[in-house]
Amino acid sequence: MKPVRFDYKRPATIDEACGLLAGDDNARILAGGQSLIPMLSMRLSRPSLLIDIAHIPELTTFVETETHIEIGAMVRQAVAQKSELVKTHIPLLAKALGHVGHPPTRARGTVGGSVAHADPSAEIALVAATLGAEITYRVDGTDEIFDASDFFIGPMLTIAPPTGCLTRLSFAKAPAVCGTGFHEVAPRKSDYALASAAAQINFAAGSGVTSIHLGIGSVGDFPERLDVNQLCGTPLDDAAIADAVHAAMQMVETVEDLHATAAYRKRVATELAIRALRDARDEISKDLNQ
Amino acid sequence: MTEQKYKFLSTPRRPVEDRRFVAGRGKFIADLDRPNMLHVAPLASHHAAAVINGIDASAALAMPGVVDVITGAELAAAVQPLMNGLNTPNVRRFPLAVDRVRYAGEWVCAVVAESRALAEDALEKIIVDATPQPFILDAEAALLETSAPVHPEHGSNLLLDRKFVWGPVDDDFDAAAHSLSFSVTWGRNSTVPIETFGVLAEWNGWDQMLDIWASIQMPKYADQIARSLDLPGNAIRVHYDVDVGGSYGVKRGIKHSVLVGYIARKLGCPVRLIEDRLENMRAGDAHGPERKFDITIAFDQDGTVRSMKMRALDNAGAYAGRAPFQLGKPISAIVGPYQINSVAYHALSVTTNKTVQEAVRGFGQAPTNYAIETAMDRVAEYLGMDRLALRQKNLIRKDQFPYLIPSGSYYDSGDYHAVIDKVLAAADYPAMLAERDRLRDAGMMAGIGIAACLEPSGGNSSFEPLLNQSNQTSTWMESCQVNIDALGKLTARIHTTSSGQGHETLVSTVLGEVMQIDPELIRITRPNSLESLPGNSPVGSRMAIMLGGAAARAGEKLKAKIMAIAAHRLGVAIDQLRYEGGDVLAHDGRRFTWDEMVELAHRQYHNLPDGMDPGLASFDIMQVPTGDALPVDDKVQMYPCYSFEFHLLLVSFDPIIGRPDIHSYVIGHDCGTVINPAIVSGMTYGGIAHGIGAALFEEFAYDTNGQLLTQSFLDYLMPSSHEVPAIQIVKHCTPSPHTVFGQKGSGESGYLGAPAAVSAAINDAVSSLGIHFEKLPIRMSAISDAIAAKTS
Amino acid sequence: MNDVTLTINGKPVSGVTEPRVTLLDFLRDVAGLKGTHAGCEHGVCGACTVLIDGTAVRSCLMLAVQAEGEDITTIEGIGGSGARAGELGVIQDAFCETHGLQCGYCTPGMILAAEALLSVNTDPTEHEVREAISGNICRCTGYVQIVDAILLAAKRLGQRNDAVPSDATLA
Amino acid sequence: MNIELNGSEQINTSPVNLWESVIDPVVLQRAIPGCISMTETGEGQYQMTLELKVAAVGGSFEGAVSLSEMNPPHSCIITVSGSGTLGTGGGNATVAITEGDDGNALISYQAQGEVSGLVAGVGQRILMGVAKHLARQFFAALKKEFAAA
Repeated sequence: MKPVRFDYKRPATIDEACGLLAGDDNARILAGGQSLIPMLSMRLSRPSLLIDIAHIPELTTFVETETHIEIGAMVRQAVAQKSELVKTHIPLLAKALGHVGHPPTRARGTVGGSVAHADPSAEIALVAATLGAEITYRVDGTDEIFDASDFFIGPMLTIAPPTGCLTRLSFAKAPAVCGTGFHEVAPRKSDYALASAAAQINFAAGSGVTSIHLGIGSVGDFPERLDVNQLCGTPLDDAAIADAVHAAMQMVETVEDLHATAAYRKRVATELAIRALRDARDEISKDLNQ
Repeated sequence: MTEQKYKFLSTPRRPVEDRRFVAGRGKFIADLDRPNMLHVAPLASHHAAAVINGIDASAALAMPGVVDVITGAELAAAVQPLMNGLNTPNVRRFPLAVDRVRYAGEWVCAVVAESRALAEDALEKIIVDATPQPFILDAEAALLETSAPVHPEHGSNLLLDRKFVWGPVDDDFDAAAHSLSFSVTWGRNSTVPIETFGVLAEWNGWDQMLDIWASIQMPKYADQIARSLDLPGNAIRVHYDVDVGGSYGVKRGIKHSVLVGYIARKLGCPVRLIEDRLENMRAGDAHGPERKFDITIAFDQDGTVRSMKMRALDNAGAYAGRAPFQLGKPISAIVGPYQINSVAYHALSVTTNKTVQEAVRGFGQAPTNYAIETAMDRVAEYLGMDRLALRQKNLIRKDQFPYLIPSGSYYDSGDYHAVIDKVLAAADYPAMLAERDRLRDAGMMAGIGIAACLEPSGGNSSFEPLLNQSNQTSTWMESCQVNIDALGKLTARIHTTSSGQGHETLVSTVLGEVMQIDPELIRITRPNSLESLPGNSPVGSRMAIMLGGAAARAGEKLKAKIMAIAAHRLGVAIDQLRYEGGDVLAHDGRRFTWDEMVELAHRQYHNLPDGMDPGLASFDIMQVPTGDALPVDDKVQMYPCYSFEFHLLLVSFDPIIGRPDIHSYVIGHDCGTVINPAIVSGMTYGGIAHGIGAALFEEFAYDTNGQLLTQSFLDYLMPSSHEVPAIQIVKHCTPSPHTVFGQKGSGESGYLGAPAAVSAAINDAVSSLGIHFEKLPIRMSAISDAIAAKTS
Repeated sequence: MNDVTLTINGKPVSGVTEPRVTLLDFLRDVAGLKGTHAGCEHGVCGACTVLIDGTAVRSCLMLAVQAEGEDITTIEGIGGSGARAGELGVIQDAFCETHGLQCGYCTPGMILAAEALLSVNTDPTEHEVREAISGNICRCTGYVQIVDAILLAAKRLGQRNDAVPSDATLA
Repeated sequence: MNIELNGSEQINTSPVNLWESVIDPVVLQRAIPGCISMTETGEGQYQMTLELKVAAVGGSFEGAVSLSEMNPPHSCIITVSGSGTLGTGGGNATVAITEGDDGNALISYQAQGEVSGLVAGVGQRILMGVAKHLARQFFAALKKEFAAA
């Protein structure tokens, strides 16, 4: 299990990385490598050039703006997991990060790499899609921004430009009062999930629930956002949540493999989505009661 | 609970091997480099079955760093086929496919190159012209006359078809008030050590010697390599001082070794093949049993089980090997720990286009225990009787030992009821039941699993002559050599590799006990096969009994010599002497010290008794206790010792998610006298972890095209620290009357009952819905789907 | 071929390697440190675990060229070496004490995972220990005696902390 | 692993034009994802070389394509078989071309294939999704042929 031969470059800037990418149509970006390197070892992936972006300083930073938190593509998952900015302003991502792989892979795996790799069960991709995070790619010296909600189109497939380099993810700051829920199910704790669900309910004093974000992952070819906004303005009781999720799940197509039937994935995704929404609701209730 | 009659045995002692392993200083096969060593990578067949029309390796051979490409045709012309256990001469097997491939992943040819990476580069350049053929994956289908034989020359897919009737089965069925039938299937899994198999061979033409280092746990390994390579036995030198990174039965590697041995001879270079994980999974030929059981069981209204009919159909994979014998070992405990008067057993093994089986922990006993324990649960369910009470009623009682079972083996000793009582007390069984009910009230599915079973140990491989009459094996000896050097220190030699069993600790502890010397001061070496006495490697839970036995007996022989020297020196009769901590004391208070004795034996021949050889060395080649005879009338004493284990666990799961969570796990374990408590406990914990894997996660699953779907650890799921709970072991000791210290085997403990127990717990949890899970592993998806089907 | 210079167990190591060579293979074949083991080579089993700046990572999921300039600890860097060979670190000693191993193949990775945990959490719960080693598959032990070993090591390190604070993380 | 793909696509050209294109190796080479050569070896027989790349996954593939049961311009069966670094694959597709109300061609296909070797053993989780993606790419390229015209 040894990779094919390839070249390796360590650019110092994003534009240098993009230049290398444009110069070889069989080049690939290497971020944390926790998904790519096993594929190299199995020779499923056969690049001619790997561009290691780990040493581009601006890719490893967090930027806080008034409305958003921007996470550099090379920020390690373990770093993001410990980040106070993430805990405070992207609580859903903070919850999800604990489910990504296990400690040694989180130490090397990156937030951007996970999104670019677009595994159907990736937790970070699910949160990004659920919250409609902005995904920025540098292409030909300019930034192109994609909405994570429609960025993923298949297993390991995205609409990212082939010569682009993912530079950062931008998440809108969660409001002061909001609730989140994240659930996933896997045979073993660190396996690819068989179903996962993420939910965030935003709340504003005076106007109540302002928006509800719900997404499911691992059950189809990519993470999918579910529309349950009809729940805004309702008391969010268990029955209403269940009805809304069941309705939203109706059109979802799920896949089958050795580990789970398509019916299982659908049933469990539905249940996890309900639980995630309930968790989010209960968090708000708790906040409001404090 | 062991009696404190030993100084070193049964006391907490650090295993001596651990020091080098915690420092990363083990000597594993991949750690060995030889100058100018070449590397081998095999090419895997994509097809489940195909005829090979031709292999074009020219592009591969033209690559820099590529030394050779070996094909099956070349190899078959130069080596003998690998040995079969049964008389199936037309099921021929070579390390590389010859003319046709019989499973996806089978090695078609092998590249030899200056590095493993270069060899893999070259594999991609080899063009195999192959015509796909019909293939068969299911064992029942393979039995049909219309099915395509995996080996056309053999004429059918049948490797073994033996019917045994032990006792008055028909009469017992007639007399019984009830009978019921069911089927269960043990999914194809294996022990999957974290170290893959590896072998390094080096030929020295001047010495005419093939040196082999390998990651093996294999009886008669050197003999088989020599036979296949047509070399004299003493031209093969297998180095036993290789640490093996886990085996639990599967590290056999004959095919790898014959291939590498052939290449090493052909090229005159050291050659190494270390399987990568993909090769290990699909073509390491180390899959375990895949077995369907059809059981009919006869019983009375009061729960007395009278008789059992068992049909066991095993899917051996593409070649025969020793796999069919895994249907033979369970004959030694075919009634489990129960008083079942008669048994009919139909053992069937077939070839299919799947990866080849190898010996796996328990050698077929764990699947059989799963079938028997499922039967006990089904009977209890049928009668509306408590599962525990049913077992307690049928268990062999303490006063019945030695107990002769219908298939001809005597169980040596045991107190099954006492072990169960201890477990129930330790687990607080009533509280466990209450917790199950509480979980159920809270909306969870919850169940308690129990399993009682035996670990036959230390045996003679009598399943070989039983299933193959041309095989006349009636010994599986083990041996040990001991020497006291001229400075008075003791060194013992053992003649096998180790894969975590702690043989060095075993032998030093036993010898320390016998010689009354601190085991820390005893050195154990593992020489090569040419410097070794006969042995059969650590299989079948035999080393405590056989290697421990041989070491003890070698020590006793040394002591006898010491006593004779002392008697001569002190001028008193031996019975007037007492051995004490290495010194010999006469009844009159005179002391002949260890140092004096060493000096005398090594330097003062004139002071030795007449005719006595100088030096202080001994050896012992030990015969299997009780294993003296060949089978008669389809019956045989197969194992001298029977360890007992009783599992009790509580499981719960969410009815929608279906992911089993093991709350508490208690096992009662009686393996007689324990030599090293930490080693025995470790084996048991590890066996339970294996069993949890077999019950819930692990399977070599194939798609309908014969492709192995679980080639990586992303799909072949082994329990992590999250899936194995804290486990409580409740110890009991019923010594065996047949062994030197009363010890029995423990290397397979835990694994033999855990799959049955975990399955039982899940089935208990869903029993109110009328669901029976009849195949292992029971995946969470299957649990949830079954519940949904019943409740929607 | 690329030049790689990194620090292994406190000593600078340089080597020439193809970019395709993993850190695992570099450590074993170029640096000659055989205590880091290949188990699955695809990042699941944890046998190849090493520390980078004290954090557990999988050396099969890194290329050697990526490790340029990094500070790596392998099992050979734990416990005594050279003239001090044979001296066990606290965690190693605890593994021997509870027999938290059998075949010894996963053991170096397991000990390094424990090392990484105890360097940041001196008093872990059993659950935290299980989480820390959840990426390290052991087929021999069922983990029970491994968990015991790490909890024992934590206790002993705590005691050492009280006595000789500066020496506490040497393990 | 078995793969089944069914679907239909509308192409902005006449059925006859479309038919000519799908049996034209030059067009096929442009439309088949990763196809770097397509040579005719006989009537309706082609030798094909692919350098397949789907996201991080890539591999080379040498295969034979044959067209049979030709019923121009209505239907045919396309059979593919071959192997490469990722494994061995094969299958066939029944392709039917009909005329829509607007005079444009409607192509429908029913394909089944099987994949063996490495990807079958380690890639089952994503194989079906990737196959769908490749089919989408093929038809997108085919449509582009006629959009440009």
